[in-house]
Amino acid sequence: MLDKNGIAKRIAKEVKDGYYVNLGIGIPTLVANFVREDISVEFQSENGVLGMGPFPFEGEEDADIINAGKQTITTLPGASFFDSAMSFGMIRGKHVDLTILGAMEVAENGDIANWKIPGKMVKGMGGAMDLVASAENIIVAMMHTNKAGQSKLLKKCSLPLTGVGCVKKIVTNLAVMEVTSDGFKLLERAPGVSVETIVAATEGKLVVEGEVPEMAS
Amino acid sequence: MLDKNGIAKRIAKEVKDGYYVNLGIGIPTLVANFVREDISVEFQSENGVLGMGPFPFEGEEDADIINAGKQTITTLPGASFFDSAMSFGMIRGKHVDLTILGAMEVAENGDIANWKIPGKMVKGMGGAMDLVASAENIIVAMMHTNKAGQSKLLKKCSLPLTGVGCVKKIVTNLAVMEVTSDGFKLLERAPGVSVETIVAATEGKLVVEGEVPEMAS
Amino acid sequence: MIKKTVPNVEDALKGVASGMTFMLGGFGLCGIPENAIAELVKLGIKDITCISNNAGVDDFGLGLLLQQHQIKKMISSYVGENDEFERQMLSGELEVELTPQGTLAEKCRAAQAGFPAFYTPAGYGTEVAEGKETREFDGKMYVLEPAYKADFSFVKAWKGDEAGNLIFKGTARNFNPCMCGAATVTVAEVEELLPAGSLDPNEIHVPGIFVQRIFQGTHYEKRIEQRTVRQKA
Amino acid sequence: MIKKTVPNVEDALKGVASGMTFMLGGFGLCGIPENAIAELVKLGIKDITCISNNAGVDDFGLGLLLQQHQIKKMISSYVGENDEFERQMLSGELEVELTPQGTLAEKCRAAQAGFPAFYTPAGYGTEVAEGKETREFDGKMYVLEPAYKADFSFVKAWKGDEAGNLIFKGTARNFNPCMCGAATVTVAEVEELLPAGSLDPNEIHVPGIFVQRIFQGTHYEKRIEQRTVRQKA
Repeated sequence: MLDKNGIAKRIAKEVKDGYYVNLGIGIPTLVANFVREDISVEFQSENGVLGMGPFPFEGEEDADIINAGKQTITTLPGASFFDSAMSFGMIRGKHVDLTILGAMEVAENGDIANWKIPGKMVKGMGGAMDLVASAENIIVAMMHTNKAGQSKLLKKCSLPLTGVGCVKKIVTNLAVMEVTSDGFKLLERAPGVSVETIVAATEGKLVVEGEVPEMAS
Repeated sequence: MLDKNGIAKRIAKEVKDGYYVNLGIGIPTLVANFVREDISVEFQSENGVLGMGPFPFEGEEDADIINAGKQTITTLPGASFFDSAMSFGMIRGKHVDLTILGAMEVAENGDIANWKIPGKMVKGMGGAMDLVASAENIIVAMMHTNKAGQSKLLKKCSLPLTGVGCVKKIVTNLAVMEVTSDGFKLLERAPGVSVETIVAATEGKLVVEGEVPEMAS
Repeated sequence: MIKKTVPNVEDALKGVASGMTFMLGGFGLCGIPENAIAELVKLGIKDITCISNNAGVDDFGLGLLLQQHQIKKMISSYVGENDEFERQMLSGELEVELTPQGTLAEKCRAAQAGFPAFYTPAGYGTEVAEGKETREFDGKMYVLEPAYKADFSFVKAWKGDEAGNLIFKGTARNFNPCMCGAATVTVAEVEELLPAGSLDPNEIHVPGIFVQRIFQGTHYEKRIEQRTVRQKA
Repeated sequence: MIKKTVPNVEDALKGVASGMTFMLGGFGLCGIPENAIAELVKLGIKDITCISNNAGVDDFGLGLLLQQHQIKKMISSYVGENDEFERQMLSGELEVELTPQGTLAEKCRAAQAGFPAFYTPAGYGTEVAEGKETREFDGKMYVLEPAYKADFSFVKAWKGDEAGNLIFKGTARNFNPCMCGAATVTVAEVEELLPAGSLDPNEIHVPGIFVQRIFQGTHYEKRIEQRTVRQKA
């Protein structure tokens, strides 16, 4: 079974040379720590920066330089700042190659819900609706089940949607899955996790074909 | 009767303190020379400059700094450069207060034609269609008649239109007119020009009410 | 040069009144018009509609206006950092319209640039698109979103000049440029107000034509919401 | 940092072919991609569709491609400085689509920013709107204009860096920024190509994400169309 860093580490393998990547808040933010150092990647944050670097050293924080999670950041050589309209032009115009974000629920047809629990929690969608409606390549990073132990991989989302039929891949603490026209296709098992465990934790249709390999470490 | 400079000088009186003004090619360009010096005005050129100044001194021309007529220009303190999308955002968004342009024909309902003579001349509309479709305040600077002596102030334009019902005022070598729902309303006569001369030179409906004053010099 | 300077925040906000709609720049607390917000609190006007990506925190930014119950309606993309906001929303005291962030930015830009509405894929198939016109282009579905209409835009820049030209710093730029010229009156407050001619015309982010009033701001707190650092190796 | 530099114009134009659609920056001869145009002439590809505000003059800019009869169709707003152009157009050798200048700019920006189409008031009631969808918003009529689709964008900047970031000078900016990222491949040529980190991130006009290839241009002629001066007093 993977912890949050393990999920981030596995997703980092999906980041290819030359990719512009938008990372959501939470587990996705950790992905930056695990990207291979021999490839060139630039991180975009929708509040208006391309070429984000690591967090600043203590005392070097600048209130005017933050990421979409409102965290202080630094920039790398080649970075640029721009306004919100241009930032979402990058996203809507498909110039960002990969979007990694968290979810409350994902449905077997690729629907995603991650912004609202009616009557309980309404933080807003932020940039997520623009990202999922535009990106060709969307990976969800999340726990396979919620705190109550219920599957987050469903036949149909029960919460208000963020986007329809858009998720391409899901990496959870238990497995790596691809969204296909037949449902969630199991690609890899997390270390020490059996196919049976994954089947039991998945409410939506899970396609298991042949021998499912354990994730390479 | 006014010459080109006379037309420009009369139009300059329509330029008020605090106006952003777009000047077309030809007579409109001359207007800048006659604007009162005690008021603040900025000239916008749709190729991407606000705060245009006079032409440069010999030897100080810069190929990268031109106006929409492709003439070398200078800029004044407070000037800015921007791209074409933003430039037409200024125009379409009604941030430019006054547009002054030339015309081949103006109709009594405010239609204007100035970009094409079928089979003979097709230079293109440039920014004129955007300007006339957007501006609240459009003044046409032109000769009252064409080279063949025919009226350019018509019941209906014969040439392909640049915009519909958009012209507010017309200053010609003979007169100043306002476009009203009743037709061209004669406001002023050029020095030494009789109402009869203006009537004879105007094909469209000309409204003459009471004593029409001669233009103040 | 058309001069846009006003001596202070009081003059800059002349004409604001209860019931109006305001745009306010900033992302989180980054790049917010601190002086204008403080003055709105002081003026005590009510029933405001605010178009702003976020709603501040409990005791800063738009949170100050929420505390005083001056806001009738918030139009935002993300409001998750504010307990008082959540309380007012859940109790029905506060009307909230949540809008995708890119849509929010473009609805401002559309107002600035004279576009009545635009088609965006964001929100298609979600409750955000309910009751809105949708349309297919090249096999993909889009939602028609109208431009915003607002009475005042309050923006904050790093440097500005007498002509109203603005330059922003870092990610404090965010929504501020899109909101300039998107309301009837745009009020810019700046950290440094300079004479015309001080800024390079090539480096200006927002030309002064989009700004009606500009003033030298004071006492910027520039609070950091999530101070995040790494250790020196 | 994702490196976009290519060693020369030959590498920069790899993949261009007859029958393609190109966007070319510039207003008149100001800010045109001189190196890319010269290479297109050398390559001798035919049946090109060019989206460019103007068509150059007889012996410079796009006029060079017209001379060689390489252009099948021009999409422009103003073409009044070119006799060969007029001859080819009137004889029917050249297809011409005239588009209002602001519409042309926005059709590029729409392609860049992922908008399928937009409503503009420009051209309503004229032959430009013939056959196009029109619509009323708030009592005013608008024309629906689709985004352009192009294979390559050729732009010219003043300074650029390895990451593809661009800065323009003066009115040589014009259509260049709108065309970046508006075609499948954007090729930028620059007067000065610098290492990443040389440009202030605040001052960049076009972020490198919109540019696929960048190269150091050579032998810029920067011809002036209307040299206009005043006399010293």
